[in-house]
Amino acid sequence: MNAAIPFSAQLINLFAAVILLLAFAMLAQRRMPALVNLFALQGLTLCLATLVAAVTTGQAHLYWSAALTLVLKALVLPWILHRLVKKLNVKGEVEALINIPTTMLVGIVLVMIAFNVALPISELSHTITRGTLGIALAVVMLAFLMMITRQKAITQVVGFLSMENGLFLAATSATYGMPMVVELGIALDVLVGVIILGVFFFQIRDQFDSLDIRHMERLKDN
Amino acid sequence: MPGSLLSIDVLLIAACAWLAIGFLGLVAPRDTRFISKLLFPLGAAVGLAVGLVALDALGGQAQTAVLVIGLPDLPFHLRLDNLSAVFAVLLGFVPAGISIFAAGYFREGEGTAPGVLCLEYHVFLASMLMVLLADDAYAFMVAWECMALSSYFLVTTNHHHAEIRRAGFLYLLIAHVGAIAILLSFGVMTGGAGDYSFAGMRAQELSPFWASAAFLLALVGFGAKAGLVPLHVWLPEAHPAAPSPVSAMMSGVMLKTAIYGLLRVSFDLLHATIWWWGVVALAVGLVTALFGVLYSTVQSDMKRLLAYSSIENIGLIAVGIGLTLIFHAYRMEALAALAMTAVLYHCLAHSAFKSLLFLCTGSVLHATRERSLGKLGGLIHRMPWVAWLALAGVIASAGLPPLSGFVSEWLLLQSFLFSPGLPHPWLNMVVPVAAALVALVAALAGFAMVKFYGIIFLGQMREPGLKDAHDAGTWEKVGLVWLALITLLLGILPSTVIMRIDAATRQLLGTGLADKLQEQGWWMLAPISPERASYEPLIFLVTIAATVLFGRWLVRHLYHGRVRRPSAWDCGYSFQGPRAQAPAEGFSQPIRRIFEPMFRMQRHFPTARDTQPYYSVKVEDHFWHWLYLPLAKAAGRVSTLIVTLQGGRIAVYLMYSFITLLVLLLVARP
Amino acid sequence: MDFFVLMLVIPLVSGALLTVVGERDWAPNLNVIASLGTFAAAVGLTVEIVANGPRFAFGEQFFIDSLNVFFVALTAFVGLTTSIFSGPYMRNEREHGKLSAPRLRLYKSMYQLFMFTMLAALTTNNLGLLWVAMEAATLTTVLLVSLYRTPASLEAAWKYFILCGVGIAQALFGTILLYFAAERVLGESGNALLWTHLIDVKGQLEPTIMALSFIFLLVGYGTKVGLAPLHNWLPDAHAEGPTPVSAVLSGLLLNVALYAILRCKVLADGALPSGFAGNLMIGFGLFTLLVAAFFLSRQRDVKRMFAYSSIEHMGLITFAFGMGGPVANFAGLLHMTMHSLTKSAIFFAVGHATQKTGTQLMENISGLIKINPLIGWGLMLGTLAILGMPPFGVFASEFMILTHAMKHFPWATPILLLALGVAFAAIFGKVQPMVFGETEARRLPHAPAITPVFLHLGIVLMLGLYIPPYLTRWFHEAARMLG
Amino acid sequence: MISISGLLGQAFAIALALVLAPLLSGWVGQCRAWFQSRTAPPLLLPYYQLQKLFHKDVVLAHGASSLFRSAPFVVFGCMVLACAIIPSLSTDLPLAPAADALALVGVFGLARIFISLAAMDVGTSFGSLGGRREMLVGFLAEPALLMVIFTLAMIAQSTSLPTIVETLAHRELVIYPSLAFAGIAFTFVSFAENARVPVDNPATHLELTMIHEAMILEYSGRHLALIEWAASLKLYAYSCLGLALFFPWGIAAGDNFLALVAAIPLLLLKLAIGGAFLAGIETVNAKMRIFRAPEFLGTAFMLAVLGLLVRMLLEARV
Repeated sequence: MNAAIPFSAQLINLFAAVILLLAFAMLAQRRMPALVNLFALQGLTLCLATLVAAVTTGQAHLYWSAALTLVLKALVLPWILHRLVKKLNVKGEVEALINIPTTMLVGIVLVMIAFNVALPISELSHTITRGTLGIALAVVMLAFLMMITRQKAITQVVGFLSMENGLFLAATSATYGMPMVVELGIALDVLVGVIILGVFFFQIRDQFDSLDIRHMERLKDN
Repeated sequence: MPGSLLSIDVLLIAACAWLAIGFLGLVAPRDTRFISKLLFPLGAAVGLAVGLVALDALGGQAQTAVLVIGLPDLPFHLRLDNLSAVFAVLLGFVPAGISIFAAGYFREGEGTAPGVLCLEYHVFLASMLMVLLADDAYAFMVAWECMALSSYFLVTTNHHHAEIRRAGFLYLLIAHVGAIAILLSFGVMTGGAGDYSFAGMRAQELSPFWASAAFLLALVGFGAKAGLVPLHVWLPEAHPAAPSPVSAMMSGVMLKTAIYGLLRVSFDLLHATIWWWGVVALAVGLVTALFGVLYSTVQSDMKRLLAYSSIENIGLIAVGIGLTLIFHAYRMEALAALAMTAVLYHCLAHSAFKSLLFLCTGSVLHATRERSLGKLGGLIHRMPWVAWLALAGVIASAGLPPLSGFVSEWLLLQSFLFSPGLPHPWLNMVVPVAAALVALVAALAGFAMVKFYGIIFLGQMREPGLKDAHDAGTWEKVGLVWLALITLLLGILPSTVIMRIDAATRQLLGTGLADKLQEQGWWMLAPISPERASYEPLIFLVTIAATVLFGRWLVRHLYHGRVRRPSAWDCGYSFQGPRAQAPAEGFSQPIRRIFEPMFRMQRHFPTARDTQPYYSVKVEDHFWHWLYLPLAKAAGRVSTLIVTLQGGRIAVYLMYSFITLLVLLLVARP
Repeated sequence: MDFFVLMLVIPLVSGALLTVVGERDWAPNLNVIASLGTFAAAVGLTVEIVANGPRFAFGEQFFIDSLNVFFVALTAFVGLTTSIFSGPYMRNEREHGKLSAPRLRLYKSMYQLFMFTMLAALTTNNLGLLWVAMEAATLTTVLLVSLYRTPASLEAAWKYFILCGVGIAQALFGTILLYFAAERVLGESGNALLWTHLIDVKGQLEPTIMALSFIFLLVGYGTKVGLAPLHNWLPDAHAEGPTPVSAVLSGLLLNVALYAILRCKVLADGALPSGFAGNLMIGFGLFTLLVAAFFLSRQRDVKRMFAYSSIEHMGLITFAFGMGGPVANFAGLLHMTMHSLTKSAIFFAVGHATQKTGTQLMENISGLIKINPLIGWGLMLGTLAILGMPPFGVFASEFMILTHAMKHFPWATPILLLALGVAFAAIFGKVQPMVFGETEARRLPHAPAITPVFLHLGIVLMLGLYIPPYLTRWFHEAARMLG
Repeated sequence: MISISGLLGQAFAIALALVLAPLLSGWVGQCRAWFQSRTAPPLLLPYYQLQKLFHKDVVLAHGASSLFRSAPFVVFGCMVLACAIIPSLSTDLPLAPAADALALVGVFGLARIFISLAAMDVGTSFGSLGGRREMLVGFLAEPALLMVIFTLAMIAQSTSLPTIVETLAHRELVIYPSLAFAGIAFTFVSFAENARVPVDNPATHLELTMIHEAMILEYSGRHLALIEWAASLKLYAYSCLGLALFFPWGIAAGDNFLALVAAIPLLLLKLAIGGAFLAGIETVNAKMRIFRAPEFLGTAFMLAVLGLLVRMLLEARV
């Protein structure tokens, strides 16, 4: 990044880069609790990025969304997930369908694609944080990849949530946040969703006595 | 017609009346007496009215009407012109007889409740009438499919038998495919103008390519309903499956609506300008006719035999249409009129005598609970009425004078005969061969009919149970007599009839036979001139009858009428039973032998070691193995391929949507 | 009080109420009454809109025009009939020991909430809220699908949740991009997601962004519509959930998702005059149609088969809207109506049938017409209707779609006809032996509710022969709005 | 227009047919005997037989139905009509327009159907066997005959027999190759139709070979008489048809009384020659297996169609 960009923008870009890095880390991470921690960290970084954006633009509702992010993504959800992990004790290894190095390679390709796709848009962006849209898209795609490659129900959920992070990043960085009511709605949905999922996990374990989604391949046509 | 009420309105009212009668059936669905003794006769009366009104409308101006119902921008257009009138006459008079018969037939409701049956039956009638009246694509399709649906439900009346369900499914499937083809053909005929009323299609001037496409699609669509090879497979399954009045209705009347549609499309909407259409129709017709008659000779189930013979007759009609198309394309209007008259006449004739025959099988079925020829025989002693009335149908169906079948075949052959001088050398060679095949088909039809009649009604009873067979009831007799009467009248008053239906020919071709026939007396049929060709069935009949009676009287008078009745000569074998007679399979064995390659046979010959030696032969349809089974296989393969999409793995599912997204992101550009 | 507010409040409150009161004998009636109230309110609203044009509510957050008011009426109506149907159905399930009282309570409250979310999704003016409502609808239905708590139902619910969740996430990204594009025109003001504002400036929206955004929206909401190859959740969810849920999923949820796509398509068309959106939808539609048709022939579970038939019809409708233009849009709207009415009717009949025979495997079902002629005929007629047999209304819309395709996209007609033919052979060949043939009957503790089936079929039949002029005007207006 | 002389001529033609037909079969029988150097039966044998049969009682099997009893009369009636419309002496036949050449084929078909049905009626194994074989022969012979008639009809541009005969009889001599084909085909057909060697043998009751005899096995008394008479009428009709179509000279045109009188001896002469020819063929041929019959008739059919094609291609402009 050249010096032409103001400091705040550099900060936001930095945070965005960190989020991307964390996404890669999650992709590589095997152990469940560590995965949750990484997710929490990602949420925290996201919150910081939002905060910086709020400070620089001085928009009130960005503060709100920063707070929301902090509470939800960095505290509540990780807490719930940790409890689930403990209760269901799925600390054990999470082995991927595709081995980790390949996944990483694919991830890098995805990042390149994401940047290319986002390029024309960032050109148009008049916000101080034009680059981040590509990063957000990349994060979304990496999360997607993670959901595809992992086999434990919880990992899929974590991937799903980190996808939400990516979306949130896009919202805050590229457009300085959606209207408040929308953000509240989204947050609510995410929260409810996770709670429902929590209930789900127990049911699934009762039925399949494991959270391995490979048990859930009975419904098919061929 | 009273000036205030147009014929088309009356016909509409009639259709509604049929519907109303049908729904009345639901009032007391289990009350057989109310339904059979009141509703069906009422339906017959309506049918009679339809026939009379249509007869009256013949030769008049075309009448049109537009209903409120239909699509918002395409309400039902209706039109009653001479073509539809001719078929409406058929649709009026023949069902009248069938309904009367049905009044006696549906005693204890078979399978579905009689009320429901009554509803289906009358909806069937009404929708056929609407098919004839429809004047836009939507109305036509609705009526057409209603017809298919109601007849499907009628076919599956006894749905407890798996093979009947199978037959019904096959029927509805092929009917639906045909309907799709018809719809496409309409779409082509609008020529992109988007006007789906027939008037709009008439106005279109299509390029030869598109016109031909439309014609071929129509040929496929209507051929599927009429039973043209190779789309005939449903017919020999469905017609036997249905209760006999329904079989009669389908064979006698419904097939004709397909012919009507073909005529409507090719002559009225497409103006029939391209000669090779005729060749196609001719070829298909010949194949169908030959195929149908050959298979009808080898059947051992009486209703299947009749069904195949329907295929044959439809083939002959198609041949006639083909000739008409050829002549019309070459502007030989007189010959075209001759062929067209043959077509229309054969429609009338066939609907009468085939319904008659199917109803007779119905009576036999009721009397004996037996459909297979191998278990019948000698019924003329127990059911003389049915037997003698069936004889009329048989003679007509064999295309012999002086009954109706011969007239149309005579006209058809005449139009072949005067066809030389076609500008196309190939055609000139094709035509005589076609004529020869038609002659062969006619003769084979005689074979099939002798088999049908001889084995059911003549000889000794093959089963002891036949002893207590009873003749048809009064209602049934009335229905049979009515149809036999139509057959006879069509046979002996050809020129009177042709004078009436000539209006349709005139409408389609611009010229007809009427003025020629005017010159001679009503008893003489001489389409060109008495010197060229003439046929006077009445005198024909009178001469033979006179000779018979006079000869009989003379013999009695000069000699004596003494009769001694011992039992038949048994060649010295005292234990010769009814089984010594040739069964159905045996009777048609020469045909199977001569035309071996035409059949797909599985035979079992008894060997010396068999503890219970038996002989059996099963004749199958080639087209199953040539066309239908391969199609089914192919579809199966494709599905096997496609269902792998639903493998049950959530990761794979996610990958699908991910890849979709990526592809769109990379490829899709505004 | 305002009809609109009533319409939203009644399901919300009654949902909460049903949660607290628990499973009493009168709870089902309350469910029905609530749905009835909602329907009444919806009718009132419809009349009002038809009388004096579009209106806003809650500031500009909600907006009802002739397009969505028609969906609202349809949704409320099917919601009502389904609640009527589900009364005896659920009682029977309980008798058979498949469901316990708390489950029934959950079912009813979730049902009402589901109605609320869908009505909200239909009426909101804010594309963000639309997304929120859609996600909420997913969450409620996930619980409904997993109601039986059997392994199969859990698996189905899980797949449903994950696939639709991810899909919806894509939609959110699309919404963000849309907002991003709109903000540059409408400025920082919070109404950059309000459809009424967007529609005015749709011409000025940045094409490249709009293209990207529409792709994301299509993939996202398309997952919920069930467009192949994003459809995989649909058959599982339909087959494993309780039948009333299958009915509302097929009859309503898919429509709502499609509605969301339509709203976005209008904007995309404004920004990208090249028919970009339309072509995408045509492609998806045809592909879906074809794939679903070939899936049909391999089904053994009756609800699963009809789920695929829903996919097929969604493909057809998407294709119709993809073609665009007043006629095609009209046909598409008509077909949506016909499909949701017919398909829910079919699911009602199927529900009773499966309860009577105690299985969903088609080879084990036969002779329905003997067990209960009404159910048998209902299933038979419904099937024929959904297969596009005249005189039922589905044929009317298919006729319009086909003819319009023949005129403007002749190359597509063979594909359409092939798919329709294959579907016919597959479905009818399987339904016929279920309805006909012999069987041993089985008494149900509670008499089934047949009225909804024939009510729906009656309407469909009527619309096939005669579409009342005011309905026509209404459809035309909506079609024009879709451009 | 129908004239008195026309009616007289018609009546006379019928009467002549009734009288001459048995004589013709008798003559053929005699010729056969001579050719096979046997002592010939009396020429009038058929008359004696008819007389005898008419006197005898009818022995009717139990299984016999009313159709069985009426069939002989119908067949007889058909044959009388056939003889009535075939111009043997004069072309001025008031009945001729009632049935043209196509209808003539129809008449024969009608008779065939009735006789076969009657054969199946009693329900013995022989009866149905005969009926089946008769129909087998019929469905091959009928189209062949039709094709022959087609060829001639195309030459004459008409299917009404008088017109055909007039055109063929009173034209300047032109060679029609198609006529040769048609003639041979017609000869084949008439052998088959009249139950003659090589297709059938009227003089035997071997179940393997017989066709016509198998059908009428159950008949007796007047019925048998009528059938025999009808058979000989059929032979007569075919002979006259052949003569009229291929050797039409000498047949009186219009109501010309002198010509009519002159035609009688000529007809007798032609019939005598024709009968002798028939007997000759029967003598030099052997009865063929029943399944060779289709090939035989198939050949006839092919020849007839060939004749038609030749007519179409070579003589279309003649």
